[in-house]
Amino acid sequence: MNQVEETLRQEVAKLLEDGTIDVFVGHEAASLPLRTSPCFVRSPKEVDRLVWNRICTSNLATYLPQLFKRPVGLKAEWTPPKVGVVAKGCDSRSIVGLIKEKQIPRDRLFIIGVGCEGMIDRHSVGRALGVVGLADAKVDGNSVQVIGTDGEEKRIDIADVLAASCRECQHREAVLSNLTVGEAPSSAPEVSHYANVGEFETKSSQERWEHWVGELSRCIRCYACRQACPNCYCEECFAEETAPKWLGVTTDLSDVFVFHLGRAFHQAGRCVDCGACVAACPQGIDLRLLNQKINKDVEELFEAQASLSLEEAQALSSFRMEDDQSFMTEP
Amino acid sequence: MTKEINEKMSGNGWEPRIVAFLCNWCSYAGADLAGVSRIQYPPNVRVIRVPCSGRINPLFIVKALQAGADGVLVSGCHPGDCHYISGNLYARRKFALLKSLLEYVGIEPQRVHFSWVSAAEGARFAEILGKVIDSVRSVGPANRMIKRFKEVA
Amino acid sequence: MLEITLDKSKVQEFLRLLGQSRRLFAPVKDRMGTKFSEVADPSLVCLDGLNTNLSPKEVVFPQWETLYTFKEDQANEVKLAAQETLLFGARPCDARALELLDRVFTWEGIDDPYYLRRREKTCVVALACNTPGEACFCSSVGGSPVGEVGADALAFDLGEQLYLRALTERGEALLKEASTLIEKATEEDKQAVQQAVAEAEKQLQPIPIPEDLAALKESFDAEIWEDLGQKCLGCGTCTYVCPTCHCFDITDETKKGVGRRVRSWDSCAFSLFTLHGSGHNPRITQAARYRQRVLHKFLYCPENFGEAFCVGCGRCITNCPAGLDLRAVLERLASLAKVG
Amino acid sequence: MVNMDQTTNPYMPYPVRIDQITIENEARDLKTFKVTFLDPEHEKAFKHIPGQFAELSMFGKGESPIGIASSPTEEGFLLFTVKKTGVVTGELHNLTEGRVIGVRGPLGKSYPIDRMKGKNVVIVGGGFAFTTLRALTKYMIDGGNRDDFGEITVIYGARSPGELLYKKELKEWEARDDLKTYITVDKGDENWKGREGFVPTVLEEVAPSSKDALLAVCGPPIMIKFTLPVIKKLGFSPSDTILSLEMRMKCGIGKCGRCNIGSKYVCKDGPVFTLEELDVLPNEY
Repeated sequence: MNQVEETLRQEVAKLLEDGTIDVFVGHEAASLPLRTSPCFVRSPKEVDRLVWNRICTSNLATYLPQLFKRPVGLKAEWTPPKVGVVAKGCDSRSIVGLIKEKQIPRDRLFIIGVGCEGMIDRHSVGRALGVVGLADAKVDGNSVQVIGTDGEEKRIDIADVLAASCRECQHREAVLSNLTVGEAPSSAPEVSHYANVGEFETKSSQERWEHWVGELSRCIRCYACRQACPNCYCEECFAEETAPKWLGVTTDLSDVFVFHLGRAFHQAGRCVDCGACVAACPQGIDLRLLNQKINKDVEELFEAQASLSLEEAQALSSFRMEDDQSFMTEP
Repeated sequence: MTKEINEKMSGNGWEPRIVAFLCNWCSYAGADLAGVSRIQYPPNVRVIRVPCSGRINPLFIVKALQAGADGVLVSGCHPGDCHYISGNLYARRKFALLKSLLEYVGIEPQRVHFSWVSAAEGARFAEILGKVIDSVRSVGPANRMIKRFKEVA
Repeated sequence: MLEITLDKSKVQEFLRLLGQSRRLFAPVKDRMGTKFSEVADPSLVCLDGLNTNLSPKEVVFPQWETLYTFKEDQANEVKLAAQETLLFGARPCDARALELLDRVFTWEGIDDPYYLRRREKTCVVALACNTPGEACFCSSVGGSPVGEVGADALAFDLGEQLYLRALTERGEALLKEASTLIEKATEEDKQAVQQAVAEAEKQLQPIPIPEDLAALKESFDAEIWEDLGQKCLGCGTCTYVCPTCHCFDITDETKKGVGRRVRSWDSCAFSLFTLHGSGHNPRITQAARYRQRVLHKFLYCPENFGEAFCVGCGRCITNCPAGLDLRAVLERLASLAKVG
Repeated sequence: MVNMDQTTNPYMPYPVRIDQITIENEARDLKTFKVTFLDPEHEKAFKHIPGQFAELSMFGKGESPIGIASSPTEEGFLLFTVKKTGVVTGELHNLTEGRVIGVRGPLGKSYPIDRMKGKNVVIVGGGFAFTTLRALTKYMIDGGNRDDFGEITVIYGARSPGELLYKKELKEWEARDDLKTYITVDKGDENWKGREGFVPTVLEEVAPSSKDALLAVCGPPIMIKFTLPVIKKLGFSPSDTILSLEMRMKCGIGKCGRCNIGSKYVCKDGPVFTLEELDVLPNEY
């Protein structure tokens, strides 16, 4: 057990014991190698379920709004619970966004910030090592050791299998927390921001279209990207609305485009590039290339990044008189 | 339908179809003024009146393209003139991002246009519309993202 | 029935030959491992992946299809024809899943013409598994890595060659079509297969399955569902990658008075799946929806069809974005049953 | 290829023409559609029994499962009473007489008519859930059928006089002496001279005997909740208490997996269930 994990468990046990929180949302080991699962701890006795490692990929903010919803059909008086959560930089930004959008109450939330050096993308591990199925995997220090279902053992540097979002992450510490655990992370690497978007923008219109045709024809409309996203908390998504009906329930390319354009655009000025949608996609679609385009534009045009503080309004909830309008058509 | 598409594809007799979302207070009145003033503007446009450019859900534009519009024009009040004070300024941010995003996924930028037209600017409306139509014409009939029913003759 | 061998170097030729008069679906390489695809070029076929990331159910039950078209008030039936199809290299779990789907789409004498038109024209050549995948548990749910159910022929990878055994008339006819490429299996081949069977079956560790339906019924109000429901994200991944999940939606699409009625996959995990027009929703919590998926497979289907609708392919496990593991759920349910 | 034959394709609707539209209530969100088949062959093929439903089809909008309100004894047409709730029913409400829609059915299980024969029958309905109960009542009193059944008691209530369905018909029923009809409203208005009170209360007052009797009840969930204890008190056994359920449906033929309650599918095992059958199903409806 690492130091952070140990401290985290102790702190959570304390918080549950003294009644500061009723439930703690963290990560626990999952049955498959290189996987974790969200974990809801309600008693100090259960804190040993909590883990902290390089595969705590889920953005736990996604799980928070449901905890503050009044149980359906409950007649009795109900007080929302006091909820603790462990937050990487990205989780914390999503939490900030949810607080600003009034989906979760700040005063009933206890955030334990943990510095993050980046999470492993399990698909990258398989791909990099050419392993079809993982029988076992172990993370030690800066490398991952895996055993394939064929019994072969291989090792790779974590740096080579980090999730794409993590490679470019500039906010490795929680931007909002009640407590931080562990040491401050090493400073963010000097990487060119939005390199993927910049490169993609240089392609011709035809090439870009063809790329998205290829990418989006993989989509099976399972909505894993949406469900894993902390920003997608709508009771009824535009994709499923029937009046008006925005798009058909098919994998006809046109419908898939409308869905993904709509989904990405609803994240405009709100996306924190946590990578949850990419990690969730069972078809390995590079949705980040879409999301990051908007993030790049938001940063360049409006000098804004989503959810860095509780005070600043999100980019599309604000404006400046002198905002760029060079894109507009003049006679 | 197929015939129509074929005609469009071959470019013979093809005329761009433009959907224009115009705000009630300025641009719609501007378009109206153009008509009343007998300023000639091309008949390729289907106007949808909306209360404010801020009302325009980006999905309207995406949906118009899916439904087969060759081009889309969105027009509202000039900055500072919004009937609802700042609807157009919020809208401007949305449109800046949407235009860029559509271009990014391979929708020709010549198809999607935003403009400011006041109630007094009938001539400006006609000019902008002419420009939009020229721009759409330059890239030909829309082909990408249109929903087609193959099995429906 | 016919037993033959096919030299591995001739597999491409074999598939090219058979593919001349039919659509060929086979696994090809994909960024997520392998996937079933309609293959024009047999050199792309990849038989050494384990389970494909998505199941081959879409060959007979596509993600969406047009039921019929209409013009204003007039419906026009679409021609229900389907091409001869060869599904090659489906693992025994997936082949068995087709047999389960057959039961739904012919249930109580009501035939689903859209499903059956494809199913009846689909010849399934299954490929037995030598090694199990990371989440495989077919042998615990009544299947086998070398199972024959649902397949017209079963292939074994013997290293240098494929051994193929016809299981149905259709399978036999198919193999005979390639008579110039195949050889009659020798006693040695058959022994090698027997050894492979023994090896394969040995490798899978059995997991506890809740088979006592009465006890499973009792689990309806158990706490386990709350626990699982809070983790479940409510996406449709597990249902869409599942080879036996078959729930669908019917929606209309229209443009200027013409349109089509479409059926498309749907998922019991979606919150709107059971929402009534009145606003009432019988499965309002994710816990209830997660329970529906598990109990539908392991309680309701056994009651209705005599068998659980799970073939142990493990796709819902490897693909779950929340890391939920059906095997662990089954284990908990089985232990609940014991305690209860 | 134009082939509207439902016998080979259970997803194909029969075309029917709307011949008459009756607005049933003041809020105008309840309308009864009288439809006739365009093709007499279809009419022959469509053999329904009270309690069954059909999928009404609005091309371009979708389908909606609606109970059949007419009795098979009423030949030449079908009746559907539809509340305007969603996209399909909303569009249906916009239609005028003469328009063609689709009907797919009959679907589901009916009321147990055979079991009811020779017995007393109690009908308890509330609000606009009275539709298939109308079909049942009509069936029992029509033509030569009346003698097949014992005493028939109909208790029907709605929120207000304006919300009562089939007002004209109810008057006729009240006038008959081979039918005990009790109409009630939660709250009357200045013109209302009838009974006031909730359905369960009226049922308790009327207190029909449960001896040799079956009872069919349909209504909003809240009414069912308060009526079931009364039914029990009157001595109706769960196997003699019959309910009709509502559930979101799509295919209507037990394929699409949407309407199950436990292992039962409301579309094909229901919508009519006995209380005994429901008691063993999970409480998920």
